[in-house]
Amino acid sequence: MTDDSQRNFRSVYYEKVGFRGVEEKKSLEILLKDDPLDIEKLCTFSQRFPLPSMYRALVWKVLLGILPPHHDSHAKVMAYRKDQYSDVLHALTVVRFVNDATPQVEVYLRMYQLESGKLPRSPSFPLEPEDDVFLAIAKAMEEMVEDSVDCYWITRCFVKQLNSKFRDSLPQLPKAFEQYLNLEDSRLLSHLKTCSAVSKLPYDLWFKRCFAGCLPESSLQRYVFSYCIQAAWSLKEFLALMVWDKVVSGSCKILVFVAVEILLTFKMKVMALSSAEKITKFLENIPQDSSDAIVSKAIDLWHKHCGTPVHSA
Amino acid sequence: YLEDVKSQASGQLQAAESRYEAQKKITRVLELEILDLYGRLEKDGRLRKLEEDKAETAE
Amino acid sequence: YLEDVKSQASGQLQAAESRYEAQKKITRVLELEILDLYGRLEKDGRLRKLEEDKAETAE
Repeated sequence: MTDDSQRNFRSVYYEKVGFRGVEEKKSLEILLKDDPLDIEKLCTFSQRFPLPSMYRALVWKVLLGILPPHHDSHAKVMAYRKDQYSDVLHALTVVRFVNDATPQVEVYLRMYQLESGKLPRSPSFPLEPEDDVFLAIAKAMEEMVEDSVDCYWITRCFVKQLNSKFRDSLPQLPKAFEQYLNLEDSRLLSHLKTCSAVSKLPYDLWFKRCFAGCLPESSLQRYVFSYCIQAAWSLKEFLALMVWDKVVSGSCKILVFVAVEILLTFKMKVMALSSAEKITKFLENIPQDSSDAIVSKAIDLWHKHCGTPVHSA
Repeated sequence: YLEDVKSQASGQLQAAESRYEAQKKITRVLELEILDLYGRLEKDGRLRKLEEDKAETAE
Repeated sequence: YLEDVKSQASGQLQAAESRYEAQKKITRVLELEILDLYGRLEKDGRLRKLEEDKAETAE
């Protein structure tokens, strides 16, 4: 990690969790008092700032359509959601797809499969690639959302958003990745091309799983510890959330900039590798000790190329 | 204000409908399971019959 | 007119809820059937196991 990126990272986070963090929290609280809630303003807020963890589940549920904008309806609608959750879960135990020993994320997967009419004939059938994506996302979500009803609904709607709202844009992301990498560092891109690595990069991990399980956490622990305490973020949620707040609120392009930033951060290493296989393997297992600033720098990069969303509150 | 009432109602209705749809999906899964279980019972029955027959022939 | 919209909305919601309740009753019936079938399958399984054991002892 260079001094420069460290400074960059620090400045971003002093800004985010220092006095401005308090201001942001206040302005979010004002937005949350609106009745009905203004979805557009909440989107803009999440695009610009990391959500304080105490409000994250609520904002995500509203943005993903799990809760309607009217406060009066929240209790009733959430009761429906809970019913639906326990109905589906119960049915799965009756047909012996899940039992007490089934890992929670697998329970979520079976529930999702049942609800989308894709439950296989037997639990012993091998999983489809899309199931692995679901599991990876559910696993990451489980770390951040405590309540299991919330966690299931958020995962379900998050994955649905990837498959519907972003269905057409996700396949475009590798092309956009190439384009922005070329703007940021054309030498790096030519190196990837020379190794014929461009088509073999871990795009599925980056853009289908939204980096779930990819960005290491342990390095962050010592580095952002103090910031996390101030901001009431748990360490585990920190990284993915910075990105996922943006995805939930409607931008999947942020994923491209995280990917570009990963490449820029590990430029020396990647330039030293000469085969596509080695490059891909390296990128799938980013070292634990030097990726601290990737996400915050990626967000800067995103704002630089796409402009900062106007916060109209 | 009228729009507001309408949108509030539609939010609730959507959640209620989704709960109903899930219940319908559940019914379908349970039906398939029943068919499957009947199939297994019959196969078991046939198998036992076959074994009994074999046992008799052997005697 | 507003009252009209409100009562229409609550009517729709009620309809969705009663559809759900009806479907849930079906689900419950199917569930019982499944439990019963599993019971029979297991009994059969145990029975066969028992007979096999007996056969082995007899040999």
